[in-house]
Amino acid sequence: MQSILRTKSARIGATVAAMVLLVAIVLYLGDAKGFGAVQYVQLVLDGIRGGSIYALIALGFVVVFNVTGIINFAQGGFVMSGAMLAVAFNNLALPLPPALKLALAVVFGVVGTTIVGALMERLTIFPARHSHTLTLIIITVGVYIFMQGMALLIWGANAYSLPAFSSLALEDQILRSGGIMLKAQSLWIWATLAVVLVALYFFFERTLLGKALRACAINRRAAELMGINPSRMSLLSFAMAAALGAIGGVVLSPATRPIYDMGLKLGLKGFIAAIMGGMVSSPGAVVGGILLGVLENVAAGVTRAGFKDIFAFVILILILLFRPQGIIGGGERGVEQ
Amino acid sequence: MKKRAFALLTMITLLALLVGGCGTPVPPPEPTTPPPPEATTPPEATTPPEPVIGTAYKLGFFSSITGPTSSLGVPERNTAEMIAAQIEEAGGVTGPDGVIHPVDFIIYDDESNPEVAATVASRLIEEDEVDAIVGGSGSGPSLAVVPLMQEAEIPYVSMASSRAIILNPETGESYKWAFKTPQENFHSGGWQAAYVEAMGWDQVCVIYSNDGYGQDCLAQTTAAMEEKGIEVSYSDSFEPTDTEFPQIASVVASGCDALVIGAVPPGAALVTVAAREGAPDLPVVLGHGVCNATMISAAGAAAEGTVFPCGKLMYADGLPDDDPQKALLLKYREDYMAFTGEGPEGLSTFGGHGWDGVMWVLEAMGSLEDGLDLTARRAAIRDYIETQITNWPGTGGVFNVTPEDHLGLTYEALGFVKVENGTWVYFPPEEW
Amino acid sequence: MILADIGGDVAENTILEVEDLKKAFGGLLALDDLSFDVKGGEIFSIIGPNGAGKTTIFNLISGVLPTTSGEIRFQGKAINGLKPHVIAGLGLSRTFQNLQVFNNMSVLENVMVGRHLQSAYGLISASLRLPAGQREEREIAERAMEHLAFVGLDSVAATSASSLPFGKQRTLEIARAMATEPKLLMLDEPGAGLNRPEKEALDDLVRRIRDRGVTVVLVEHDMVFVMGIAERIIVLDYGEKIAEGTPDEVQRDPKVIAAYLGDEELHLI
Amino acid sequence: MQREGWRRHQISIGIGVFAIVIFLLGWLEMAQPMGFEFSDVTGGIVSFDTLVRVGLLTIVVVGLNMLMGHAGQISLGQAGFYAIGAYVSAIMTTRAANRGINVLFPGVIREEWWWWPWLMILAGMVITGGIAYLIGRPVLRLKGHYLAMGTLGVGLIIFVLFREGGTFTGASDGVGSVPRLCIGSFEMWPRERYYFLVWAVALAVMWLSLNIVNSRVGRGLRAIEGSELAAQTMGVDIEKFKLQVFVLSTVYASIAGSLYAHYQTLVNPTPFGFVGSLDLVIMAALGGLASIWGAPFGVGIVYVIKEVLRARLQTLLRGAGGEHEIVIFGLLLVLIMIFMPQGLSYAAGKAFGWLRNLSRREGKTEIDRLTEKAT
Repeated sequence: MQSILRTKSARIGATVAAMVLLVAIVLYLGDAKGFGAVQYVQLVLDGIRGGSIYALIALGFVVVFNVTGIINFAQGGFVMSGAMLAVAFNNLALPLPPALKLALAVVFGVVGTTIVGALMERLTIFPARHSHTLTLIIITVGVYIFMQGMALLIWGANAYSLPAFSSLALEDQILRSGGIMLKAQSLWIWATLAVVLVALYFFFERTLLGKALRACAINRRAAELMGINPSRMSLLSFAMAAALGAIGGVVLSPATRPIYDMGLKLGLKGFIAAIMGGMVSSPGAVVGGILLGVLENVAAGVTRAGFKDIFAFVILILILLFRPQGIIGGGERGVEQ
Repeated sequence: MKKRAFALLTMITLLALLVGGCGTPVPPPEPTTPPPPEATTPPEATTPPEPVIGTAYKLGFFSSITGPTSSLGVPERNTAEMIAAQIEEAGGVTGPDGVIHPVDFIIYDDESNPEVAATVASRLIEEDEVDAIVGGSGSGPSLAVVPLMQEAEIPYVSMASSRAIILNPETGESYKWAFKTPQENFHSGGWQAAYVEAMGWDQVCVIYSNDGYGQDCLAQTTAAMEEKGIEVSYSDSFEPTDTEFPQIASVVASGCDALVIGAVPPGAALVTVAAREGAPDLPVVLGHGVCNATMISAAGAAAEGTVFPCGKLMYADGLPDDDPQKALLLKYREDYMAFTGEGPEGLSTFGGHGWDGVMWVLEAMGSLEDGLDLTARRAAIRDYIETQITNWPGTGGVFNVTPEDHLGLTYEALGFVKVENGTWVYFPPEEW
Repeated sequence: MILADIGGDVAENTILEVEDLKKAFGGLLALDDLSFDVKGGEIFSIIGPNGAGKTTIFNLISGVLPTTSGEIRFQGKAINGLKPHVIAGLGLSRTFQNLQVFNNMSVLENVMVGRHLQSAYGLISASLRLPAGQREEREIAERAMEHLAFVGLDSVAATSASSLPFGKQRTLEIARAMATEPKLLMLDEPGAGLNRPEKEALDDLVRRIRDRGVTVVLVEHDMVFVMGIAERIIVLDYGEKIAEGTPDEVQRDPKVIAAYLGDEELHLI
Repeated sequence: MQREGWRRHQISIGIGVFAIVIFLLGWLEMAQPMGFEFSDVTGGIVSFDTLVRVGLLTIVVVGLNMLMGHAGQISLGQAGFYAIGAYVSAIMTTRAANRGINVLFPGVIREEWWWWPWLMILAGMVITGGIAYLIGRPVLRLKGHYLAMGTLGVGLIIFVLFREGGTFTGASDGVGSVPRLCIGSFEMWPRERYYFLVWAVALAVMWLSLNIVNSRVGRGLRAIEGSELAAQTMGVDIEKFKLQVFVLSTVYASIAGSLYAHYQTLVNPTPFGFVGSLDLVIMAALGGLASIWGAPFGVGIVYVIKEVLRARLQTLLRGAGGEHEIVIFGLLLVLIMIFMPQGLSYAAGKAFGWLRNLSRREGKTEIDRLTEKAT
């Protein structure tokens, strides 16, 4: 199978053929359900919203992976902790105007989670930094389990809610036109994603710290010789990943209902997005995330929602096998790694 | 060579042990015929002058205190503890011979997981050697323990709704040892269908949670709807952890007149919100699984105007005074709030299901002569529940348990309510 | 005890032929149209400055990396494209520049892995402890022990491989490679990081290996060592062969001197 | 010579000793001398039911040991294969209408066919192994984190397929009223009998695995973990070996799954999700990833902790067990992997030299003999 897909032209051909087939199937199934343009647009819109969250999470994966070579299975935990902390703060009875309170809650969620991330790196990754990959994987998995357990312990199994950010005078925070619905929160999510991307760009391209991180990513030994302390970089990368995850969780919260186990699936999807983007490139991660969001939402829409995860993971496995370097390109990873 | 011989020997001996071990089976318990049940005094009855203290009875209880269905399991657990406290005050249950038996409540968490449920159930049966078991917030855990109860021959009262818990779907016979107290999705579906019909709608969509409860909802609702010639034009499942709801697009596309949601909170709340956003004009009909405050707090504004069948507990004060349940419902509400220190928002019909189940068992225990052995007590309790729970007003309705029907409720047990300004309002058919 | 000549009837004829071998990593060309022959029973050496592509050749021959183009023939049979374990089965074995000792095993077990292809019993036989397998197992261990004795590591057989000093780990790799009973043995910088006495021991060991009829291909930095032991040498520079011949010829070759200009190793000569 | 004999029979003797312990526990529960039953040994904390479940999962974890500890190939989807075994047995042995073989040939299976369930256990093994073979060929080319994610994906897909299987798999209700196993008219029930069956299988599986681990094959696997590069140049066909051990581990899982189905009599998706796979990894890690002997202990520890929480904290925590379990296991897993990555059994083994001999990856019979000669 691989050998067939060796040559570039064949790959392109196969990819195009696959896409055409995919679209055909979608349209066929959608037609059977009596979908009109409205439904497709709606599915795609929602998909992009969900995908943007995946993208934010995927960025976290990429930052950690680039610097430490670790895939942090606890990334989903950061998302959950960001959301839950924000909710918890917002539910405090404080003599504050709601808007200010919400803003503070958001900050609290992100900062708190960043600290959690830093702690995680110091307490679990740092002591085991010389261990076998297998060990590291299991450790990050363990950290995730722990975080989820703590959340359950503190907040129970109830779904909470965070008010939508926008004070726009919209009837229940929804924009409607021609039967298509768009949550005002979606706009916030996209804006956040854009800001984060720009911020990351400036951080990596313009600041010394960012450059140091990149140096670490390119060649740890060399970076070390240049006087960059890899362990500090690792710490920094985890803190950043945590912050990114938390931001994702916080902006997502109003559009869903934060609950203690929300992190697992989001984390996995974020990882798939990162893989689609080639695991090493930030823009790749974003494209991957949005693509994944749209694909699975449309697929689930035209078939059964229960199959949602299957689509995501089939995509994952296919990419791991046939395009380990990601569909956007980027470094040769995965099978070759 | 020697190595192999030795190893083989090991295996053979082990097998020998296996068979040999089974050669001496544990003696099957012979159920002694229970004493003819007499008119019994309720547990809180005043105790005779000089009380004789008999052997302590044990009541096993498990519910989903953690996990996805903990919003059901926690109030159930609270209720059990409340009753335990009351019984302790009363000193125990008084038998027909005036002997007072203290009752130990043993409470476990099934973590909303059938496997764990099975484990704690066998704990209760074998380790704790309880007289009877009340437990199972969700259908999954309940279904998982029924076979154990049948084999161990111990009376079991479930707090979950699926009919398969008490009725063998293949033979159509009731399981001898399994009972349950909650109204069924079949009753719930009946109300839903009646309402949809009254509204003159002929197409509905169903979205149900991806678990035993949700599936039962789908099955029963569909059955009830088809009885009235209403078409279920689209149905799909969802999961509480979903963030996007592509189902709504299909709902809109299918052009149905109303959306029926078969789930318990918080999942049900998520779908309700999504539906309100995706299809604001589409009426939403819920099941009786959402009769607790979690629903309203989680769904917020989206819950407004939703209608659903619901146990009378939630709106007891709105009931006519001649309602046989009213007094008892009000008392339960009072006791519960006093015990947990929560406001009315803490109330839920699920706690009520727990109350009914535990009270059945206690009443049955009250019918036992002193000095019976465990096996006999178990058998007697079971027989009492099957034969003596008639016209028995509970929180879930007026029960008439029979050998054919180990639940004994009709759909009148449920009422119909509407959510208005964040609370339930009695919404009887004449107001439709 | 003395081991039989495993190389067997390997005569003066060519055992390994490399023809127009090309290897490109992405853009850059690691090897460019390289061709050379190795004769049976000789000690052949490949030298060249860092990054000349010496190790790459070994990776291509042993099948660890796919060739870009060109052909590799072993005893007249084309072997490029074959899986590494198949190539090993043909009688080609190697050691590694950056050590690849199995740290999760004892010294003896490391060598026992080398006996993998000299034994055949599989999952079923192993799981049920069938006598045939058990006999083979004893055989494997005994032969492995002999190979350890051959390199002089038998005294530490039971200790964990990771606990061996660096030099001994190199020797262990050689023993492991010898245990596969190769016709041709590729040693990748066997002298790197060894002190003088260790190098002398190595020199002696390589000769003894050759004396057992095993052809040896050597990649080495240490000129003194190479010039002392190699019978024929090719010199690589940036993936191209710039000289070939006996040590003396090579040392006199201006291209070589140019390539090594300023490299003190050459001044030793 | 004595010592050597002991070493040569190490595995068999070890298994023998273990078998005796198992038997004694079972006998204690069955005969109940002076009403003294198993759970009393543990102060009523550990129930006999737990003992059976430990046996079941031991079978799966031994497979994981070989796959992860010896071949160094992680699997976060093992519960999926556990599920296949369980569902094959459950579906094919329930007489329920529209299920199993009765779909194709109504009424074919007869009540008197006591051997049918046993046959279906075999069928489950074959099916699982086949699926694993097909999946394994491509997926095992992945390495490290990617393999972890690949296997995780596979496990989740299997899980979702069962959950969405409609009436055929009973969706999230699952398949109920699975019959008990029988030999002729001899039923493998009450629990004590099933306990012996399960542990006989578990011990057999352990014995086989230990033999494999201490053989040429096991060495090949460890070579792969040590250095794939060197392994293949030493002639080890790494793809074949990875695939073999992967398939073997899934077949173990399948057997355990089938036995689980006949024990629980109800198979539904809940235990087979991602969390299920994680639990298995936790158990393997606790016992020692590379220690077959550690498997029963790893599983045991997890269950005992659960039971302790249940039996002791339930009054204190008002019945809640769930959260605390999750927290404790997460913490435990992290600590173990940081401070004793070889697992508890190894750490314990350090304490008792003899146990270390067992918990070592191989009984060094030949090696010791030869080194004694050499030195």
